[in-house]
Amino acid sequence: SGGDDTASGDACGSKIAFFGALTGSSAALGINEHNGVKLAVDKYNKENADCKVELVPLDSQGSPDQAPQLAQKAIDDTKILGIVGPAYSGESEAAGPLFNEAGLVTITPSATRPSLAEQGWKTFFRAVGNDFSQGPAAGNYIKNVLKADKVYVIDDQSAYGAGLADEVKKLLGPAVVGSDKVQGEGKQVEFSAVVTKVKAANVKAIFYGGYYQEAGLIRKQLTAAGVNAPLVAGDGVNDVAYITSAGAAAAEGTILTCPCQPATEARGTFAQEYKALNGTDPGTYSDTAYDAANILLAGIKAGKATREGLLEFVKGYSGEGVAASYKFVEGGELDPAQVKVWAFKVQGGKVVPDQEIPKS
Amino acid sequence: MSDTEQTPAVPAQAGAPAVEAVPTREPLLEVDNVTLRFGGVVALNEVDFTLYKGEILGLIGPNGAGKTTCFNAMTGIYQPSEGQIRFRGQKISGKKRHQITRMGMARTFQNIRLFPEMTALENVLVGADAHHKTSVISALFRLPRYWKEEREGREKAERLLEFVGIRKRMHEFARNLSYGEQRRLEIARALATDPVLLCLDEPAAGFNPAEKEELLQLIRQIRDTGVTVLLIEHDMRLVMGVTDRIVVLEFGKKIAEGLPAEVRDNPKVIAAYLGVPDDAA
Amino acid sequence: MNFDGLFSNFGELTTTGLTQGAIYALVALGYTLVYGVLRLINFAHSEVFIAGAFAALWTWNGFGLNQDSQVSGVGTIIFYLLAAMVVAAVASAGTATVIERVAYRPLRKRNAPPLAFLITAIGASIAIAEAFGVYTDRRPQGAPALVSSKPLFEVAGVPIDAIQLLTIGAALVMMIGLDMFINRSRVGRGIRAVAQDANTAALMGVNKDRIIMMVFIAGGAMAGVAGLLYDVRIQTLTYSVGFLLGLKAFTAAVLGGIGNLRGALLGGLLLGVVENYASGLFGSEWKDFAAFALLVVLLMFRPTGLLGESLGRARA
Amino acid sequence: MTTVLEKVRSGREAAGERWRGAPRWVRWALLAAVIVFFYALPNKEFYQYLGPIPTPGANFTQVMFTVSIYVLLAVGLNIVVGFAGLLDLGYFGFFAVGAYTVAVLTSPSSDIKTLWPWLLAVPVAIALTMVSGVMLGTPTLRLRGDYLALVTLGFAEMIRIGAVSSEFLKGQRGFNQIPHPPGQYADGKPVFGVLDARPYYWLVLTLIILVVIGVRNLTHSRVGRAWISIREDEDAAQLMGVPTFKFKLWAFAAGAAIAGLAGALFAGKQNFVNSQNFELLNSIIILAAVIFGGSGNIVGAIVGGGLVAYMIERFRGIEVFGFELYEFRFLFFGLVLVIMMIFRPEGLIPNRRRAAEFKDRRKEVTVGE
Amino acid sequence: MLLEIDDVSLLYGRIQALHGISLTVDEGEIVALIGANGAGKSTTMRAISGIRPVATGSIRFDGEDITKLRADLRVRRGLCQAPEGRGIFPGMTVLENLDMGAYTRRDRAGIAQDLDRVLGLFPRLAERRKQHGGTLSGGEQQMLAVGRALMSRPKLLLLDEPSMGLAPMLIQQIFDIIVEINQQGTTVLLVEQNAQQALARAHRAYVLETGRIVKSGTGAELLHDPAVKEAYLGVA
Ligand SMILES: Nc1ncnc2c1ncn2[C@@H]1O[C@H](COP(=O)(O)OP(=O)(O)OP(=O)(O)O)[C@@H](O)[C@H]1O
Ligand SMILES: Nc1ncnc2c1ncn2[C@@H]1O[C@H](COP(=O)(O)OP(=O)(O)OP(=O)(O)O)[C@@H](O)[C@H]1O
Ligand SMILES: CC(C)C[C@H](N)C(=O)O
Ligand SMILES: [Mg+2]
Ligand SMILES: [Mg+2]
Repeated sequence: SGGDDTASGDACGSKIAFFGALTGSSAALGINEHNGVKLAVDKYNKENADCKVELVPLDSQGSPDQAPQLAQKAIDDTKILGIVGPAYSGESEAAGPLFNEAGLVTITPSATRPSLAEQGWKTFFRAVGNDFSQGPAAGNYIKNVLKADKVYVIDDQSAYGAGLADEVKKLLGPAVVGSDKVQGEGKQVEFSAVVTKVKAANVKAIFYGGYYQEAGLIRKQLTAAGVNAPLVAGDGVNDVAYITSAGAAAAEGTILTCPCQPATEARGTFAQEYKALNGTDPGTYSDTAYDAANILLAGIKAGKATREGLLEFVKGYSGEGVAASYKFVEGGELDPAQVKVWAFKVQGGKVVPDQEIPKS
Repeated sequence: MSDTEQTPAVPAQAGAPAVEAVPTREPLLEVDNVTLRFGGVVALNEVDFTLYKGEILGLIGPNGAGKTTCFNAMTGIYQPSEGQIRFRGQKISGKKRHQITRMGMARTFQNIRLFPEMTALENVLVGADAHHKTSVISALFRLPRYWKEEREGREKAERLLEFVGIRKRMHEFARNLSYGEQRRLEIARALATDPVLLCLDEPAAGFNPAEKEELLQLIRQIRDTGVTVLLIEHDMRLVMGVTDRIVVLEFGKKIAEGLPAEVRDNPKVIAAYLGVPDDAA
Repeated sequence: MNFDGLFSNFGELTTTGLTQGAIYALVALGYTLVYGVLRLINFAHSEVFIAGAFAALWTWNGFGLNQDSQVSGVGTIIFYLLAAMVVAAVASAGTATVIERVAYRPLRKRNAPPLAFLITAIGASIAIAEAFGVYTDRRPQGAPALVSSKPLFEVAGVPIDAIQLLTIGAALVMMIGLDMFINRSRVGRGIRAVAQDANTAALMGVNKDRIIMMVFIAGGAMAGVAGLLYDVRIQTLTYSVGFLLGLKAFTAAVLGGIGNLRGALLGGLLLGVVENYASGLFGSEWKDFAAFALLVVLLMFRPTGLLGESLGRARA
Repeated sequence: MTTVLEKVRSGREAAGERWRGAPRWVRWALLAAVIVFFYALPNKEFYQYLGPIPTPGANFTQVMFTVSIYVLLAVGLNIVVGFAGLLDLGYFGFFAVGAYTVAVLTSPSSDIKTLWPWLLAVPVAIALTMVSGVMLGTPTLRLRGDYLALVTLGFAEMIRIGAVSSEFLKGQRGFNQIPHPPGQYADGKPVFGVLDARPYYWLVLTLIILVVIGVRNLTHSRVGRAWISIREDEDAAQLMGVPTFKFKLWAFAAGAAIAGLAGALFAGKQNFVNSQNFELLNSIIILAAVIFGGSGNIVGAIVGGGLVAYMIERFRGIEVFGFELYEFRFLFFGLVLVIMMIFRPEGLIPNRRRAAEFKDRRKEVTVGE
Repeated sequence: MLLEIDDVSLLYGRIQALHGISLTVDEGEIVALIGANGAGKSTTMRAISGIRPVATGSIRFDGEDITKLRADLRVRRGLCQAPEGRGIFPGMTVLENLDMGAYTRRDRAGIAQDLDRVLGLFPRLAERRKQHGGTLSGGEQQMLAVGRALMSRPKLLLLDEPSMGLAPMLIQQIFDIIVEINQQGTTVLLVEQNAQQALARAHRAYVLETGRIVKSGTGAELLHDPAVKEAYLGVA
């Protein structure tokens, strides 16, 4: 059958899915993205009232072991032509082979583990930079801005957290005086063993690779134990939910990075429209998710009514989004010229943009 | 009832009074200077006796004299602190309990210990399995050995249940049997392991005199099939009536050994154990 | 293996371990008591603990405290602590009693086989934990920093703070109290009698149901206090923490010799300390591994725990 | 209420009697019908007529696969807990060993890069789980009762933490691209692919039938009698010549092998194995399933395993008053366990021994209580 | 009447163990209950002390209907049993076991006095006072069970086969003790296989057969009853 490009009517009633955590311990980030996708689909359906596209939310709880089952569910539903997600690196690793085997195209707006693009999956596309850019940037910030010469690195052993922490360690070299691992996904809430070790190490900064809930609790327990060195963490912690988890006082001063620009900086009226639909300001990756969805929708609009057709469309896509200009290079990576990394800071109970970190 | 009538009638093979036969008979179990301590308590103190093939030996003594402990040492539940126990010429110590059973020693318990949720038949089958060799593999694939041994075991079990007189109850769960039936079942189960030596720990406890009489007959029959019997019992009528020889323990020490009549008239035994002669009560 | 990580932090690892162990010990007492009397691994005891921990937290919320509140003044702090302790102990004891009434007593009345108890215990545990999970949206709840973690003094170069003192002190006091209660008092003797032979105990005039209730109440109250101490120390509570903590506490009880109150304390402290040493030596992700490895190894050499069983049936 | 219960109970007992009393061919015919039913079940042409049975929130065929894996596990655990009376709270650990063995040997993410085909890895997985069963059993089977329970639980946790934290086992990241079982249709499409779950289910179902026949053979033999005697009174069993240690090890190894097989099947279907597949809760769910169904009874274990797994999945996709019931699934699961055990402490389909015992015991409550 | 049992039946599941038995025990008496294995003697004792519920009939003690009273409350009313199978608390020492006998008593001085008396009666127990009950020999446990029952100073003492497993000399002694405490004012209901001894000392006795009372009379009467002689005394 193949990609039947001509009969545009065929694509009507198709579905796209969002694959990511809507519940669970790192849901806040998934919800940011889902809301972005919702906005894209909403706008599309308003403009194409005669040929609507349905959005299927697939809640992975951010957990790799749920992912294959959920991917299977998406694959079973033949109406689903493309997927925004998987949002997290761990679930991407688990589900990627299935999507690849089924030929179902995925554009992740946020999964940043570099190796995802090196698996040879024909269906993998990434709409943001990866941790080869974020990790060194975070390391440089610690070295050059915070000027910390003794750093403790903690990670949550996840595909994302461990990978990011490794990049940071690589950059900081001997400045890393100790490291430890915790469990993510809300499995651990008591960190006294780590805290004891960090406290004894007497460091100038702490880097955490992982997601916001654990980061918050670690920060809180560090502060309670009298450790005041600042915490630096990546995009997985970059949400106000971190502040809720740590408590405002403990969270103050935390540095958060992201291989993305602040969502409020997005072009055009994105921020207003987003707020009008969802009632909240856009958060980390709301904009990239919106863009990723629009790429799929553009394909459907162009009459791609099959999975093969849409996959080909995405592969050859190039165009403007609200967060960046999109063009995918080898392995499905975003064109490196488009990648930006920003640092944010927790200030007065809010996450505020701090500065764009220059690429090294 | 007098034991002078009993004793000569008993030894089936030898045909001579037990005591005289001792040197010529084959020793089956040798308890050799066994001492067993529990912390400060000396439960067995240099106990020394021999059990010969084909006899019924009584083991008596006051409460806490160490009789049950002696059984436990023989069957591998306790290890003697000093001394040796030899069964059919081999040392017991270091042997696993099931190995001892397979060597031909079987026992019953002072407090009945059946498999309550198995039927009477199954209880006996477990005993019969002691000498079976059906492996997991042959059971899994029902190889010929499985069929052969299942049939064999079944026949043997029914025969033994018949022998102790509870064949009619064979499909009943052990725990539903009456006290007396349970004691019988214990004996059948022990016999199913094809013992050379059967050790009975107070088999008549809680029996009334009529039932004790039946038990006495049963023990004799068992002996007549060639099984040696070691019997712990406080009921003197039974002990005197059935045993060929008696060993008396007190405070873990052997204080007397001999023919029932001798033991009964031994002043030490009377002082330590019997008190006034039985019928004076 | 990071020997430096172990030796350079030896003091801190020890104090953290003891503190953690004290909480294990308090929870372990409940397991040990119930196990001793009913021969039942009361899986739901971890939820008894959780109930106390939430009760303490909500008490503070009731006083208008949240995780960002600053509390000062020794008197005020003591008041908050005591109030929460009473509420937590009552809530936990109440939860324990309800569990016994709803999940165990009906089975006892029907002479159910032991495995049935284990399954209702597991069922009750899952249901209660999930109820808390649903109620709290499965989100961690923050507690105010009531007791300061500033070092009060140093012992051999190791700083000791008020939380550590409070936790270890409370565990010791409660454990000694319970030990005296069980071994000296008449009710205590009744508890031990029911533990060993419930029918005969009834023949001696012991009211079995009342004794069982007492056991659940005593174990529950200890767990409630443990819950409060947990809040004070960790300042964060999630519905699901009971499971692992309960498992560790039960492990502690078994390490010490189940049914043995002093064993529970010893086992708890030992477990806490070993865990923390392992975290220094191998990394904290191996902490729980070390805890269970300790259990397996120890039971191989001492099949009835460090101090042996006591409340329960001696295996004669 | 009690009268209704009594009626249900006596009805069920009557059914049991009738089953035992029925002529052989009737029993065989019924059994065959049941088996055919279960082979037909995952076909949409069939299950769409089954009313509320298909799960609304998940692909029914996928659910049936999960259910079948649980049934297999329950059958295996039943040997250990139900027959030999060894309380094993860490049974899922063996499932993990099976799944990981397959993963390590076949997955491209594995460090050793052997990239074996699935089928070749299966016997190795089973052998390795048996070995790990023996390794766990050798030091611990000397422990009795609840100590054993805790040690097995601890051991399963150690396996899990090892999986989470060791580099070699890839932790939460796991192994992906585990190959499917072999086989092709005439047109070259693989039989076991991602698009159709039925072949996996049929495979497991067939294996369940074989395993059940094997387990039945074992329990009706010297081996099974040894297991039960150990359960009833271990000391007495030893003194009756039962090498208890050896048979306990066999029980452990047999149970482990079945779990290993289940793990290997799971890995082949799921293509992905990570440390989260082996949460402790799973061990507990399986144990609950066995006891809930009726420990010591193969049919009971099958029914228990099936119902428990199905029950949990059934909650998916149902909304009541705007609440997604799936969110409450474990809450309900817990409550159901409590309630069921109170009303049927001996399990849904108890074994003959337990049933008889319980019938007797039920009325013997103590005075005044 | 201290104890009055009226038409009591009792079931073990499907098995009916007692079929409407009636018996009485007067203040100050020794009453013996004899019968074959499985006749229902122990079952009767269990019904009286309340560890098994009766199906029909009533039990009155000291003027009060106790049919539905909890077992432990019966002990408080002055009814104590040394159970069949001894029921020793295995993990408690001999002394603690004896203390349990006095669980419902509060008079410290009296308890201490009774303890001395029991240890005097059974010197073997005095020797083993710190040993755990579970490690005693069968006979020693039996002494402990009887001693423990004595510690509660009951109005009515129920003894289920107190001589089981005892050495001949001690059997003698046990019966002497029973007579002695009876003379000091304790009423005794006694189950025995050792019917000869029991009947010789009992004021009155009942014969139980398959859950029914088939005979009753004074001890001496039954001792010389030919049928009883044949069935239970083993004298042809
Ligand atoms: N585990 C133990 N620890 C301490 N003492 C023990 C232990 N087992 C037995 N004893 C003591 O050893 C002695 C011998 O006990 P044993 O059971 O062998 O006596 P017995 O001769 O069988 O007496 P009975 O006729 O009363 O059954 C007793 O005094 C008992 O208290
Ligand atoms: N727990 C029980 N379950 C089922 N049946 C029982 C139980 N206990 C006793 N029985 C049955 O009840 C009947 C009476 O038993 P009981 O123990 O009262 O007899 P007994 O007169 O004390 O005999 P013994 O002299 O053996 O002690 C017997 O048939 C026995 O099989
Ligand atoms: C949503 C994001 C924080 C996800 C994260 N970058 C990951 O790779 O898993
Ligand atoms: Mg003895
Ligand atoms: Mg009796």
